[in-house]
Amino acid sequence: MLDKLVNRLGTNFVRITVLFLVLVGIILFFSSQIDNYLNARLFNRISISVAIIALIAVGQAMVVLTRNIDLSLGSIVGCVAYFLGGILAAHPGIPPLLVPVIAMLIGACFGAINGYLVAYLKLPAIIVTLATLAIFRSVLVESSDGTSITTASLPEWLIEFARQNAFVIGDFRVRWIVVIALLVALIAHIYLTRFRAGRQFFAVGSNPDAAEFAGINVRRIVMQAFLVSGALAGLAGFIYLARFGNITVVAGLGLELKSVGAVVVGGVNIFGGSGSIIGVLLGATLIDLLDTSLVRWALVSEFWRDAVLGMLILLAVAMDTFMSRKLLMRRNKMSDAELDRSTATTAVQSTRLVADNQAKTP
Amino acid sequence: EKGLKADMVLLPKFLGILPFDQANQGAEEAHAELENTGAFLYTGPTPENSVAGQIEIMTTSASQGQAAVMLSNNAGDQIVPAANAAAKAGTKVVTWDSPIPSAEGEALFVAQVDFGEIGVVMADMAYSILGGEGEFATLSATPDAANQNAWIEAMEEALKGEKYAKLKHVDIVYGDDQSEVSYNRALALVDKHPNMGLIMSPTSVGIQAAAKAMQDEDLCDTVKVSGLGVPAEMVTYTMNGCAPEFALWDFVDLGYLTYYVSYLLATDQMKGEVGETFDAGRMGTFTVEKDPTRDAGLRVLMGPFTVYTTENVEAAAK
Amino acid sequence: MGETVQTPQQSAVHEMIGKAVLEMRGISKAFGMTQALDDFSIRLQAGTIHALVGENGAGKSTLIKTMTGIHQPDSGVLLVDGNEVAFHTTQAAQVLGVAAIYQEPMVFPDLDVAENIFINHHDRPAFVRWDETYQEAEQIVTRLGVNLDVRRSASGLTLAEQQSVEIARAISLNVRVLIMDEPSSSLSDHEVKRLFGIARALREQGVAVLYISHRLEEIFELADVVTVMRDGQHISTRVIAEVTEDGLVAEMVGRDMQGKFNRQPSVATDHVMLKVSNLARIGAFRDVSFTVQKGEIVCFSGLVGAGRTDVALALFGIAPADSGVIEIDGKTVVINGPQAAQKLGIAYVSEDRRKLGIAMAESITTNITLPVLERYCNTLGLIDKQREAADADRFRQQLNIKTADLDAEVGTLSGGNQQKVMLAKWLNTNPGLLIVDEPTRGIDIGAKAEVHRIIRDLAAQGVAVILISSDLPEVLSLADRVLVMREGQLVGEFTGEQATQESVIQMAVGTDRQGEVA
Amino acid sequence: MNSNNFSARILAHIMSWEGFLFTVLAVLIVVNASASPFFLTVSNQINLFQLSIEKVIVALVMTLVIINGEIDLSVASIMGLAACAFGFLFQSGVPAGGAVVLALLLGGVCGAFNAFWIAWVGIPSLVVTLATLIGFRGFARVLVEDRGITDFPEWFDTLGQQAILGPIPLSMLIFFVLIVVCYIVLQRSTFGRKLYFIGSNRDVAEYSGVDVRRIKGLVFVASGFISALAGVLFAARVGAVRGDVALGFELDIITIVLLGGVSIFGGSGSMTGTVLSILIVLNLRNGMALSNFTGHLQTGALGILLILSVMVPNIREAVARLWKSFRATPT
Ligand SMILES: Nc1ncnc2c1ncn2[C@@H]1O[C@H](COP(=O)(O)OP(=O)(O)OP(=O)(O)O)[C@@H](O)[C@H]1O
Ligand SMILES: Nc1ncnc2c1ncn2[C@@H]1O[C@H](COP(=O)(O)OP(=O)(O)OP(=O)(O)O)[C@@H](O)[C@H]1O
Ligand SMILES: [Mg+2]
Ligand SMILES: [Mg+2]
Repeated sequence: MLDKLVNRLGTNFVRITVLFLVLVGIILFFSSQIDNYLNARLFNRISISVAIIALIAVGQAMVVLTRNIDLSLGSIVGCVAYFLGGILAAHPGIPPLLVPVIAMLIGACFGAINGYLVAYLKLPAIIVTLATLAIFRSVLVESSDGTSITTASLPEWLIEFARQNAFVIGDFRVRWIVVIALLVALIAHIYLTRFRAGRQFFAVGSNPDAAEFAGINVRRIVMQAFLVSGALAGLAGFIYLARFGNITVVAGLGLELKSVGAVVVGGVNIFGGSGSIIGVLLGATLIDLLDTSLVRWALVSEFWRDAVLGMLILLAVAMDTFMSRKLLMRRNKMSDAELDRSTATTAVQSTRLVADNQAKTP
Repeated sequence: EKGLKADMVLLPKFLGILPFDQANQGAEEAHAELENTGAFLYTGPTPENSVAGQIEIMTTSASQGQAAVMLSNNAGDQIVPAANAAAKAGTKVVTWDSPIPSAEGEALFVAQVDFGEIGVVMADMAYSILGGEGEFATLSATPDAANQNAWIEAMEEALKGEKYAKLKHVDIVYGDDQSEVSYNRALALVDKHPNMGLIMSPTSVGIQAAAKAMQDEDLCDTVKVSGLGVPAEMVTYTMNGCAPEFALWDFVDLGYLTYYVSYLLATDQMKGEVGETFDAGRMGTFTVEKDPTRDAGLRVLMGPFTVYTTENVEAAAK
Repeated sequence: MGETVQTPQQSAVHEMIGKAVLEMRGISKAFGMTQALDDFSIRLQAGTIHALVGENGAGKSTLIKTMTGIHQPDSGVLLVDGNEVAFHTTQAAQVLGVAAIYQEPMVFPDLDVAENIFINHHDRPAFVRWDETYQEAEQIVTRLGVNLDVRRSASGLTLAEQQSVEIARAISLNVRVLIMDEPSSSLSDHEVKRLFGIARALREQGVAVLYISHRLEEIFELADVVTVMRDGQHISTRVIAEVTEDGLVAEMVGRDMQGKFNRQPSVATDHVMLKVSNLARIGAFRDVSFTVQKGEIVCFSGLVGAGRTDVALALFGIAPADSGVIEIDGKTVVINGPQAAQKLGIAYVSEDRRKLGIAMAESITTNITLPVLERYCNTLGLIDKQREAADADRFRQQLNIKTADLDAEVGTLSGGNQQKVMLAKWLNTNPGLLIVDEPTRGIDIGAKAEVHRIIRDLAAQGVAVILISSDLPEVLSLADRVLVMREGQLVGEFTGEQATQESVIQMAVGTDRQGEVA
Repeated sequence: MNSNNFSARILAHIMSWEGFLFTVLAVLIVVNASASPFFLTVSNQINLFQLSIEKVIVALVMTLVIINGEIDLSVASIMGLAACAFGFLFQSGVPAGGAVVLALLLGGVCGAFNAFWIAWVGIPSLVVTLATLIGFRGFARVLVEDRGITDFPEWFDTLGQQAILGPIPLSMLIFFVLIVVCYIVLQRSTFGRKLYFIGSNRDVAEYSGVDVRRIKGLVFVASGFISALAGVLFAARVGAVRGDVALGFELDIITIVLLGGVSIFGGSGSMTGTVLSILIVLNLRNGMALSNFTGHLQTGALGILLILSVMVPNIREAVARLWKSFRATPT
């Protein structure tokens, strides 16, 4: 029975269920530890603070699926938030609906730079984005010469927007920010699961050479991935600006690693080819939930938080790995050794194939 | 005496936040006023690389033979070897805003206000906002921020006083001087301490983020925000009652005074000894004294302290 | 001998079959020093199966990669329907109906079989309807006659299964030119028969098929026209009727080969090297018992997926057995990993060269010395590169590995030469028990003969050899004993003399499946 | 023709990765020397190393890790943890010498912890070390909380700050020794050879009887241990520890290694490359600092350099094409 179900719904389903269980487990645990923990307020808090990281994580996921990585996201968010703030301070008159579009465009430009270098010049993504992480940030600092955007200088509607609810059910308040994030995630999810172009993201990540041989336009796909992640980072930058109002040049620092964290905890294979947006959302939520709950947990002092957080993330990933392996084995009726064999093989193969590509390029 | 030559470096904790930028303005002003024929350089590390960066700049300044380095120390005592080396190389190290805890290698410290006094002022603001009674928590920068730690300590010292008996300081959390972290920490505090009536944040980033958070969550009438902030950033929240009172000194003046002292030291017009008095342009005369807030070290006390409320904040924000 | 030899018969062929769908004129392609293709010309006609033969490294794979836009030729022209074209991407080729199945199977391990087939079908709607996809995939797979769960993910498919997926992908596109680079190399006999069925069907539909193989008997069974190439040059193109096997071989190797597959007397001693009793691993094989003597060559025959490799992997400790007893030289041993196996003098030459055999990005020399590195340490415990080089060179001559430079990456060698490097690597361990899994998969007659010679020599030196092969002629010419596996069990045993193609296949397939074979 | 070939060979040489790095380095040194009178002074040359000595020491082991086909994002956190552990132990009465030893051991343990999840459980190293990046830093925080620990014994600070051999301080000496050790291990030892093979195809290595887990494990333990050493050296150099010791160093370290031409996918790269790139980074930073370009300008410049370096193959191709066409056109 279970086997049938698993078989029908596939690996991702397994991963997601496992993650979901872990998440529920954590919530239950903390509600036993912290009084009046499990209530609408928790939902409101988490939903809002996840919104931004979720957007970025979705973009990151698209990139990771194609067996690349985008470490420059944090800097992109910072740049967009800052420049957008500057633009709005200068021209408060810009029609509100246009602003997020502008934000996404700016973001997409940054993404395009990464995309061009990775997809067309065939440079390894991790190196390119490690570099642009630094470059974009320095562009920001130099162009800002140290001054920061202040709430006062921003149009009223923007500040208001950050706190407007799309709808309210009882104590559950759903902000527009959250709706936007969910919409984006939904679109990404449908695109990746239901459109051939989306499926090709998986193909490219799963085996780039095969994708090339099968006549898939690998370059276009990779370029798309970076454009999307850039644009989403831009959107995140817009929300960041609206939400925090005062933007210094350190804005968005470290978001890149957070997003990678959400993506891997969300069960996306870091070697590309497998994963799901739902998983990513759960991953982002899980990390954020842990972080905020630990602050509230009386037992661990402020200073213990990161130590615990790190270990919990590791445990979450480990549990995910274990359980999905076991379930997978039941699904393919493989023995442990065999599974190791096939999984290990594919993982290594993936890296090797890319390495080969590198070798072949010149 | 004006017009002497002394290359000087203004070294903030890191580039990119308003207060340091204001300090730079003040220094520029003094630089022009003193007709220093030497070069004046405003340079700092990146926030994510602050400590190593400050050490590096201190060291290179020494090898460049800079006459003086004006340091807002973010590296605690880790800067000491570099500072000592600089001093040996004949570079005067003058700290401002945040001193070298052990005072080693430091000529003197230009204190914006008396750190003990800051503690009292924060306690007082809490007292008046909470109406003399209630719980409040602190949202600080990073656990390593030397002067935030000193001020919080001073505040807790002050809180021992009779007057504040009914004030309860329930928690300290750290927002790492980043908007989003501070914002989320502030909300977490609200959830963690249902009876808390005030968030005290002795850092410009933290206080602003906390105020924004309370505003966004419509909590302003139950949880107030106070601490140390820049008027330009806080004016909205003071006017709408989220942050009725907060305090700060004038960073432009701080930069100005620091430059003056450093210039005088660098051009040997001043030795930097206890009791020595000097005249700092538009800001009047100051005296070098032993720093009571540290075991060792000299300081020049700037003061005064401005507490901003609805009355004066708008004017200051201009 | 650069250009086509125009015999009257051949032009007759063209009349008979009509104009070329795809034609190459004077194509040249070089990789650094090696001239892979040298002024090569070929015409593929609709409704013809055109065979391409040549030694390892002749340039066959390179040729088809230039046909499908993976490599761009340095010079020469490519025509489709008589119009000149240039493929800069594989899509470009696909749009014009040129598709290929490559020598190394290329599947997407993370996608399920159905998606692997349909991943790039532009004629289908952009929106994926899953049930439809699975149904159509089912149809295609059944048309191929392989039994594959189309919902199963492609990771963990055997080479053969991967191959089937690729074929399915190719034929599911409406191709006009289908190129198959050694498709049969990882298939076992009755699967090859199915493949032929498909190829013939396509021919009826007027598809031009280019078929590359090292198994000449296949060529004669299937092809209409055969082109021979050597060192990247075109040697001849003839109607199959006019060529003889020996003629082809002579043209391929540029000399005529004597005495290929004739049996040699067994050199088996009666000293039992390996004794296996009731070996079993859940999900792979059960109660496997057999012995191998020093100097004996025991062949494992059976269909792909029968479990032969798994038995080998159990003996080599990669995927140890759950139960059963293994005795080496009469001593019961536990083999829990490759190191343990090596200590016992067991060597395993994998069937999966690219994934498990040799590291493509590393040099030939280092690959050969890897398993016994410690042997090359000098007194300081550092590697003595001279000694390494010397040994590598020895193997280059012994196995005549075609390469200018032993420090070159193995990946730049042709398939066959890669195979030889892998063999060299394991011979370098001087094993007492050598397990070779599909050792001649995808290597040419000359090389094959050499490999066989090497195996015989080893046996003669008293090495016990287990040979897993899906190539029956090979089995029959080498085996002292043939063990047949089916669905994870040993179902029968022949002595080398008794064994015949028919009897072995019968047993491998099992009575229930006889229908399919005939 | 002949001359063409010759110049072509020169060109090819310059256009190889090491060649590229070497050229850049040469240019840098010349520019720096001419730009600042202080550059070539011994004290500055020492500073140039001292200022980032801990990073470059770790970069050496990171080279092994990445060639092995893995990555270790937790190095900076281990540096921090080791430094804080040292400070904590020292403060709680353990003699400095003993504290150092314990701190180093702790580093090894951290490495082993990473190794366990990566080599035995089989979770990708990027994921594991991302988690321990947070976790280990967290434990550092637990140890020192919001305190800054200082007043270490004289000898300890001296070791970190004074020269012990001519003008050369201990940490630099360690650095030079480590270069030699790592070079031999990587280029000449069986361990290094296996490292490369695991990096380029783990399965092949395993099928060839290489004990992949053991070697991966060892590499991470080494990485942990050396990181700890670097952390303690940092504490000695700055004579104080805090919770944020070495915060964020990991990216700089990885940047250095990648700039050195080590393939992020493992299996290729060399010690020479890493050393060259170390020298480049140090000279670039120092040169820019002397000309008062600090902060983001430095990291930005490094970023650009990093991209350029991976473009070497493309550049080479382009140049070669130009060359061809140039020779094709009859003059
Ligand atoms: N990517 C490459 N880089 C360098 N040399 C290559 C590359 N691909 C092929 N070669 C060389 O080109 C020649 C032809 O190789 P190719 O693979 O076409 O031979 P083949 O006829 O397919 O041999 P086999 O029958 O073993 O597959 C060989 O000498 C090979 O070393
Ligand atoms: N390289 C591999 N990766 C993953 N699974 C494999 C691999 N090889 C074999 N298997 C699994 O083991 C089962 C038995 O296949 P095995 O290879 O042992 O049979 P075989 O008789 O050796 O066939 P072949 O001709 O492919 O060697 C297969 O159904 C497959 O699921
Ligand atoms: Mg080939
Ligand atoms: Mg097999």
